Amino acid sequence: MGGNHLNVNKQHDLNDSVLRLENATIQFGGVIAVNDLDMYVDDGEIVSLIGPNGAGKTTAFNIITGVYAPTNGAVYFKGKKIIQNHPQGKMKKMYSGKDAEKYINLPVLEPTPDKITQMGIARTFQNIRLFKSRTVFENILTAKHLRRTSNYFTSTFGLNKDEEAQMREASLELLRVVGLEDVKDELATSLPYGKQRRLEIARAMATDPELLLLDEPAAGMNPQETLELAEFIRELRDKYHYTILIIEHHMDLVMNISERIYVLEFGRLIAEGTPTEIQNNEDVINAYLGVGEEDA
Amino acid sequence: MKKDNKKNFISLVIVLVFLGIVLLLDQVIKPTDNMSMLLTVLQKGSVYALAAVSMNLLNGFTGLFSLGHAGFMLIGAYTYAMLTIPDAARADVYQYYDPAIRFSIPEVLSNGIGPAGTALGVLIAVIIAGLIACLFAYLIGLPVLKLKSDYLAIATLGFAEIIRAIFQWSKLGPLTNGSNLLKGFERTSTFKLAIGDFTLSLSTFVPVLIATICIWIIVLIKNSTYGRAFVAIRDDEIAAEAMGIDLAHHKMLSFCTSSFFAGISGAMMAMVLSIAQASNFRSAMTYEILLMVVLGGIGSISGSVIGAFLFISTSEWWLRGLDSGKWLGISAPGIFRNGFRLVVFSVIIMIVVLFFRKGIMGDKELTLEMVKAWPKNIFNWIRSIPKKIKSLFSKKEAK
Amino acid sequence: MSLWQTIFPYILSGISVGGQYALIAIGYTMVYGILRLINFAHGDVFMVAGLSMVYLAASLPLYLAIPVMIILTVALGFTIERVAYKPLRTAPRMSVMISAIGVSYLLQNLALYITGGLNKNYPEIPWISDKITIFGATTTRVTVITPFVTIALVLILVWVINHTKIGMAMRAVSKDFETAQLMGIKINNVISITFIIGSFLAAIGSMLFFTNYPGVVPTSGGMPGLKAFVAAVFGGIGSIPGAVIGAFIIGICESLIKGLDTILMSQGVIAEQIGFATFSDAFTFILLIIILVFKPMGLFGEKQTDKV
Amino acid sequence: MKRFVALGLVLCMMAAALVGCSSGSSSSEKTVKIGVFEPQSGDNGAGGKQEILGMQYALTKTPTVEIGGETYKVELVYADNASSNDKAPSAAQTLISGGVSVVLGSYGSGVSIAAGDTFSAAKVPAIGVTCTNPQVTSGCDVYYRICFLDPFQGTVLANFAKANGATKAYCLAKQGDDYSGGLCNYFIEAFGADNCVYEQFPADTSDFSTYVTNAQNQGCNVFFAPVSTEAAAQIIKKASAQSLGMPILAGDTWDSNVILEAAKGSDLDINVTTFYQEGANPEFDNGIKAWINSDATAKSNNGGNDELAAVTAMGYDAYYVALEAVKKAGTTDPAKVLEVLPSLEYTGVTGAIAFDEIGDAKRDSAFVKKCNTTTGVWDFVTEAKAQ
Repeated sequence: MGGNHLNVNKQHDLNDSVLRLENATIQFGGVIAVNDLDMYVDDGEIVSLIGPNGAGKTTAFNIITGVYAPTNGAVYFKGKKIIQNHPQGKMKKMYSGKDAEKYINLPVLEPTPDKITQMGIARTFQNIRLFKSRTVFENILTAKHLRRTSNYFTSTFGLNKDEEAQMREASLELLRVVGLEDVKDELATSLPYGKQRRLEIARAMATDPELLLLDEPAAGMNPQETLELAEFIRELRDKYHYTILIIEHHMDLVMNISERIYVLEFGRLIAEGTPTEIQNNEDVINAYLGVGEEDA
Repeated sequence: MKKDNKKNFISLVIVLVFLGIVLLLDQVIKPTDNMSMLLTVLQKGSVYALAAVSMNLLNGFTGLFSLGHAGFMLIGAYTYAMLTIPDAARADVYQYYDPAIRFSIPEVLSNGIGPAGTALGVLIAVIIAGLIACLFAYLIGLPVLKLKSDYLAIATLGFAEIIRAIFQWSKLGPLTNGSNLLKGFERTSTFKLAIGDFTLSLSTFVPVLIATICIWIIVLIKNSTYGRAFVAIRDDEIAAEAMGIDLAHHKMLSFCTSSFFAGISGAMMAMVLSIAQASNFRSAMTYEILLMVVLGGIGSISGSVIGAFLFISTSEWWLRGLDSGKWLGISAPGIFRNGFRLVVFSVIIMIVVLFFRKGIMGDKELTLEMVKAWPKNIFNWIRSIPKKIKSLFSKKEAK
Repeated sequence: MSLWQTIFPYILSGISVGGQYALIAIGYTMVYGILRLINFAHGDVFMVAGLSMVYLAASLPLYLAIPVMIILTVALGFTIERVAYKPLRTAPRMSVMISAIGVSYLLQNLALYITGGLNKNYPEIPWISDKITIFGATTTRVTVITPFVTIALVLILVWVINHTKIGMAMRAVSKDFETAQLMGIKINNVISITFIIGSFLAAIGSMLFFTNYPGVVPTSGGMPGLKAFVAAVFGGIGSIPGAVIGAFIIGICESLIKGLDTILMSQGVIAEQIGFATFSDAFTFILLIIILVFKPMGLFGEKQTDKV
Repeated sequence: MKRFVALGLVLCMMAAALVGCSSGSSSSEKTVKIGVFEPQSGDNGAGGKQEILGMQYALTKTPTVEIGGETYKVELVYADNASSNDKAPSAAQTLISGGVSVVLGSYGSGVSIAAGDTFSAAKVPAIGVTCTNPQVTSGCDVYYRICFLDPFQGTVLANFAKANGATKAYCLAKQGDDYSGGLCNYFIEAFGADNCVYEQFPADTSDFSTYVTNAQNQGCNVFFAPVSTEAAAQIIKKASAQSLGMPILAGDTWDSNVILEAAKGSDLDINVTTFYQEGANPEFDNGIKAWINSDATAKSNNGGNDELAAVTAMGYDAYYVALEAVKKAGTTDPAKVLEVLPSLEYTGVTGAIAFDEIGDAKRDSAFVKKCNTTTGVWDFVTEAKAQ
């Protein structure tokens, strides 16, 4: 097979990219969920990852965030290799992807998701995963735990008063930014759907990331809300200089805010380019035709 | 912030007043008095309250369903006992073995710095008891904390049984006295403070004080940033990890902390019962502590304390009559015979488990506002009973 | 004495105990397979079966007492599920497990109340209590027939599961609870039948167990129950042959460990006693932890992954 | 809302309990309370109940006592220590807070050792009935006892075994049980440690077949198992099923109709040492048998028949020792009762009772009985004295 790799349109040094996936492949049993995925996201860019259901978008997110180790391939963050693996154990024989030899003698890097977040990559979830017993404010505050300087002892005995106050202040500030300040003491799960999505974004922001991965942030929203969300995401990028990668089905949103778009189908990259390029790409049209895929 | 300070101050005052009352009761009530069961309940209750709160830290806040509590309490009880048996008494206690430890920390210290040394020695022994339990927890945690819910439960239960077998092993007899009981160590009934001619009895005050301090520390942990991380793990492990919370590290922290306090409660148990024996620390004990936690409300510290005291006072004191023929003036020796108390008790627990799943407190904490609102709420509740009964019947008719 | 002669009696009693554990373990493994619930009360159902036999045999002839006992046990298993587990079907797993612990606590305390905390002697069942000699070891007939009864029952059960409609429903439910429900399988019926089968086997198991070890006390169910559960985990939870093999392994190991001092001394390996017998119960759990750490799904279990 | 329902429930319970506590005894009649600290459940439940029977029978015979010229009604106050060392201290505390003048019990040594400190702290005297471990009295200044001790009993048994030609003994005790562990220890001391195989079985053991096999494989010719009756019944069944082929020896716990029942019809040779031989006092024997037969509860507590256990006789004597003590003290104040105990002397159905300086009974004889497996009764073998 081969030849399926798309040419990179822009000429630029890949080491400048904030995020880069290289030959990322993941195979569950006999099924290849993500197949030889190469992609990059540059500093300050908003990039979308689209594709029909089951194309492997969320799995790609899970590879980047360390939830699943890729069966083969590598992930770079700010030019530094953070994840790397090659087929091991049973997979050695079963592996049906490509480029196994490329990584075979390289060290395995499989950081857990918390380590990835520590590095500066934060995500939201497709099926909202808020801390359900906690208030809106506490959800944010919990995410601040990551950047603590206090240890178990000092934080227990209140020897970190300044830091604690600072964490609370910063969390409040974040709530102000995302416009949830008025509901800060309500139970997170009691919020309406749209606000929960916003809270998820705010919680991810609370970990002080450089790269934000948003998994279907507009799912379940009406066109008006979607429009607002697009504006909101762009604002965030401008204000905090985030680099943002989005998975989304709402084409309005995708075309509205994306600088570049990657299209996945059956785990494979079938197109890459600007919104206009994608809209006119035949492979993409074919992939979406007949599927009629659009969330209500 | 100011409001918080004021609240903290009020709680501190309440705790101090409570401790003062306990100290007073300790002097007023003599062991032969009718009310002396109150002291027993306070002593045992504080042991179990700490045990329940420490279990809640793990099962309630961190969401790790562990059933190894009795094992850690056993370690605490034995460590404490082994370290505080006076040397002279060792030959008598270790009837069939040659004791390996030939010193007692309180004794050594009291020889060095006088009577205060005994108190310090007891304190040190209690802390060591916690630390050894904590060390065991660390070693056990390495392999088992990766396991998921019920597998974790059964693995920790298994470890508790293994610990029990190890402590009963005759080859360790010189340390643990084999499977026989340890006694003669520093115990609450000997805790006294002589001020001039007046001797202050501390037999209830000491365990209550230790439990209060430990529970207070657990409250601090719960309110700290680490406490929030624990709750996050309970609420959603995957989201917690995605927010940068190191699962292995935090689970281990919670497990070790819980075991540390379990060890201390074990030491207190030895102190209060004045004996320590491995065969008492069986899985049934873990279940009982778990039921206290459930009774009080999983995830609520004040709930666990209430649950523990309720459990102990009913089983040790108020419902005793159910076992001996007469209760509340009702005499029915045919029904109120041995074991009936426990049947009534387990029925109540099943009712709580099935119908009041949140227990007494749910996952809320007892606050002053709540106490103030009680009279009103209870009044409202009583007033609503007729309506409820009505609605119950109308529902049935509708069917 | 040759090694074989020395260890044969241990193996014999191990196989017998293993067979009895197996009958309890099936109840655990089937319930866990379907509800993902460690039914802590199952061991106590086993104990109640023993106890009800004691009381029934006091007033009824054996040929009536045995069937009535089985019916009572099955009814108990059914009732426990309906009263204590069914209302909690949507609750978190921890709540259901706590409910199971509560039921176990209740059954033990009820038994304590009824028996007055005294040991009850299990009635002798003629023929199977008879003394026989096999390969030079003297024992009771029940010891020898237990493994055969167990295997026969398991074969029937496996046939039921693989070749009947209800068996198919059970397999479907254990594979995927929700989908099975959507496919129109009456979940509650399947669960009830699972409990009925489990309790039935526990009743048979209790008959064999208590004929062999004739004292029934309120805590009689605790240890055998836990061990049977470990056997189920060992064999891979949800797998019936796994549970049976696990139970036999645990039974034999346990018996050998109790006699390990004697065996090693008779072979001249050790000069004095080490006290292995102390670890006869703990060993089961050591085995459990080793399995959970190195092969978490047991010998025959299937792997499951969480969806993110 | 449910929380408040639960709270309400709890409050009701509390209120009910408080009412229950305040409604104490209000009768004008003067009573003296004697605490019965016995296991009524757990491993030793059966034995404890038999011991209580003796006290209850004594109470029916002598329901009042003269103290300081006044007639007091005797009341037995019960607390179940559940054969469990951790339940013992609070059971003891229940008795103490119930205002007892003296406590009787317990059957089983562990619970007595465990509760000793509680009695001692309250200065309430306790009279052990059949707790034979030396530690019961050695570390406790308020514990006395009317039975012989394990060093004596162990020696008697070892001598008996040797006299009957035993050369290698298999000793079996329950883990963590002070009674069986202690007795085995003293037996081994007297028999010779080199000739003994000593094993302990964990609590909740039901499979004793391996221990029987162990004894056979070790080439032992006497099986010493001074365990609780509950385990004993199982051991007997297994020994019979596996043709043990050696005599079984045990201590006073086995002197119980549970053993007789289990052994009936087997070909086992079971010998026990005990405190009392049925027939030594026909008047007492007939009286208590008639009482047991007339009282259904008593009969079921005795195991469903009227076969006398030695512990029942001991319980009977203990009751009178307690009465003597309060009589001599002239008051119901436990501290005063404690003072008179050292000088107390009483002759009961099981023999003369007096205490030495540690608080142990000065007893120098034990009876050896053999189980008649065809008739299901105990046959007298010999009366053994300490050398």
